[in-house]
Amino acid sequence: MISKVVSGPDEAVQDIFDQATLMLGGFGLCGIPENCIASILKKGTKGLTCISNNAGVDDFGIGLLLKTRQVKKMISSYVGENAEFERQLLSGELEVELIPQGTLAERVRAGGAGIPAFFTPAGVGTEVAAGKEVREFEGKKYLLENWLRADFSIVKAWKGDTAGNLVYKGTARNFNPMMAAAGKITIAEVEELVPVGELNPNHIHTPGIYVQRIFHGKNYEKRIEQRTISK
Amino acid sequence: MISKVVSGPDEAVQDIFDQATLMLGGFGLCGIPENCIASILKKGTKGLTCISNNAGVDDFGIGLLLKTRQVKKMISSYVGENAEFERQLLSGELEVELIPQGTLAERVRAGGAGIPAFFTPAGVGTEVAAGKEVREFEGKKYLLENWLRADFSIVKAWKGDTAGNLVYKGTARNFNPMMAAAGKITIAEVEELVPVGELNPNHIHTPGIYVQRIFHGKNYEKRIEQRTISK
Amino acid sequence: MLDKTGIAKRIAKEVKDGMYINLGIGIPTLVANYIPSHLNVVLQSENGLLGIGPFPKEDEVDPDLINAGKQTITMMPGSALFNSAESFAMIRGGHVDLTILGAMEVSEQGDIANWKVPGKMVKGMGGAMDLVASAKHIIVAMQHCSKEGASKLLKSCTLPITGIKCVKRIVSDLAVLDVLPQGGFRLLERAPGISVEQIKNATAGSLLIEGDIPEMTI
Amino acid sequence: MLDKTGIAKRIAKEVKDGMYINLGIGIPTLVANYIPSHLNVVLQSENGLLGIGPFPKEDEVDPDLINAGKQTITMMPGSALFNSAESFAMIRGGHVDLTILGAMEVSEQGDIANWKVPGKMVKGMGGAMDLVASAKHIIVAMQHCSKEGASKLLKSCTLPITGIKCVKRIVSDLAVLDVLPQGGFRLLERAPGISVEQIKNATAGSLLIEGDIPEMTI
Repeated sequence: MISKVVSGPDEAVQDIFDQATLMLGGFGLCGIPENCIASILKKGTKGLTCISNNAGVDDFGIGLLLKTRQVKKMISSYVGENAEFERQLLSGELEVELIPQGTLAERVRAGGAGIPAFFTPAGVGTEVAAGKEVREFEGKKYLLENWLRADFSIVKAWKGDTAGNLVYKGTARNFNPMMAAAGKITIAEVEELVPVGELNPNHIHTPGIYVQRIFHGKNYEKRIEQRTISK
Repeated sequence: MISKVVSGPDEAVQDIFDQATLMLGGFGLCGIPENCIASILKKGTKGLTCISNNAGVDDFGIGLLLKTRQVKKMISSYVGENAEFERQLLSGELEVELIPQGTLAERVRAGGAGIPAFFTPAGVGTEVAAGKEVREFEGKKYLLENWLRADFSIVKAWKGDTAGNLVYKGTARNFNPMMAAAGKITIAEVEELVPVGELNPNHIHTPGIYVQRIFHGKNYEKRIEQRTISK
Repeated sequence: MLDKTGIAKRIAKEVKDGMYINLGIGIPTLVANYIPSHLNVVLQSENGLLGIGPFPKEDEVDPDLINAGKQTITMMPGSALFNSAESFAMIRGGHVDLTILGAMEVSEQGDIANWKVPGKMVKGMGGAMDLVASAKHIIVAMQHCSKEGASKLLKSCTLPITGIKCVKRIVSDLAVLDVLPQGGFRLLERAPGISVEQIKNATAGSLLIEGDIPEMTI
Repeated sequence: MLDKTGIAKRIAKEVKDGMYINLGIGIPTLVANYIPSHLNVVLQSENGLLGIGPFPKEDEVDPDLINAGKQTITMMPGSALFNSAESFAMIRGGHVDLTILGAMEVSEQGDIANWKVPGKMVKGMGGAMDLVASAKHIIVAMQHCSKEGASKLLKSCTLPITGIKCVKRIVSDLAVLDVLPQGGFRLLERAPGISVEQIKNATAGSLLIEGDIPEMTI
């Protein structure tokens, strides 16, 4: 199979342009593409629309890109834990679109799966329903929601092979697989990059067809937001 | 976790009633629930609506239930390779609804995922579109398709644990995972039944939440339709 | 009057063997501590896990294993991991038996408000709208009144709502109540030391009181 | 005039390095045999596999590993297995680069008919409608005319169609043609020994012939 390996995050993100729409995998700080975020920060790309369940914290994750004002708009389900985010939002510097988490996951999944719209019950009767078609099926009301797609999807996996097949670990999987499928260009950073044939075909979470570039990521901090311990 | 283990296929299918809608996993004869089909045959349940990608062959798979006239209606994407099927269809004894394979897979997935309808391009402009809403998104036409759900879903997996978690093998996965999620009652037959904790949580294809009954299947014939060999 | 632990303990009595349960942040999370150990239940974390275990010991902490509140966790034997689309497929598809979550207001129609206070920073609804729109059975853990003494069980919600006609049962610091299919709260149990009169005064929505209302046992 | 092998060989020249390809049953399946070995391509099987390998040796046969034609197969290194919903998500989402399939008729608008003949037993469309409605690039392998000599490249299809405006290129036993965006067939290459006149006579739909039409090389 053709090799999709690039040298590292700088090469992987080199053609991300100003005003691009990006999807970034992760839930909180778990399973986020740390290496690519650092390279986008260094590159200084501006006016980004970021689709990501959360917006990081002040000094980590997408929060780093917020601090440098590289993000024009966030599309997320929950954006707490970020003071700079709050400041930019209140001052009108940053646009935010809040989407129910399941609807966000499904809209991204629909984007990758070629389904332009689907009905979901989440948000019926709430402000989320504003302007959306409502239809009843079997006595229950549903909203019509559209797919989400991106110029670039940036995902983080545990293991990957040179053909782009990916395996995630624990709950670091979260939004990564759907986002991998919904990007025009999908970039995967992995903790361990192996030759084709080393991953069990039955264990693969993201088939390589969805991935255009892959590299071995380095120096993962994997910061923990809520370190909770039992005695 | 609660044990979902039943003694075998007879117990698993005992409450399948006449006129029930069943989903049966498998593609061709690959990954079909052989044990449960045998028990339904023995039990003699009548008037079944079977949702399955194919209809088996004359003397194997769903073909066995067709021969005994237990099936009222087939909902499938491809029903060749079955002479008795053809006879019943032409004589009007059997109803058949043909659905594009991807639409079938997605309708079943939607049934399990609580999505009552979605748009897909398959079948636009063809007889499949008859009576269906057509809508244009970004310059392309799509059909609105509804979810499919079943009274009972019957799936076949390679390994399963007592909590109902399932792992499939090879291309025997096919429709099984979506069907497992779309049944009011889901019955899983597995080649190897293990205690909880033995399956790697990261390798599970069907989480146990979808499965109500599981048993260790026996004497799998795994008949091959097209045995092709390279020299 | 029940404290948070009391509310959690009372809700734990609603749990039945074999249930798959989604617990919201706050009091609902505490419920896990009081589920009788002879019951086999599976806790779902909407970020992609069935089978939440106890918090890890210091040397078990894994940054790749967190719950929806972003806390480090462990997995029970028999757990399954999956992606966020699958997780909400489970929720939306009605596979989760019980959802327990907090609320700022509940209306007598079963509407719930728990995600947004106008004028305050909006953090987002996370998975709450999906959960309330989809769950087969929703129990709300809440304070009956605000700190100023205003009822939070209302004729209709004053805050932006999270979902309509979804709450089935409420366990507050004062009482256990059901939301009736035709609308209205039905009083089922009093908190220890709380009178029916006190509950009446604390409930702005219509309240159905039939026969003797027992004091709850925890 | 090309035989089936010839058509397959000519189509194999359309394959580019790195492509993900879905091959239909019949002539399209033969194409796999003629893809130059220096090209890295991945073959998709819509029943749930990326990376179809050669047919198995006698002792490698695995009934749990078949292609969409229900033939026993093997997997290439780097393969991935998935379910049918994921497989058609790939197809519908435009991730498969090239789809090669057979046809009974193609219209000058690019409509294709290949699943049903009225009066004959209807076996079903399988994945064909999904493939033709979704594929980025579709090449059709077909006979230019019926056994009776009637053209199968028509103004409009007479058989029930599988999909509309989807065919981009046709490789027949007589010629290579493109379907023009505005409608009509454009002749690109002649089969060895076939004249432009013969192709004209065999094509009922409107045919654009510009300049010299080269004979194809295989």
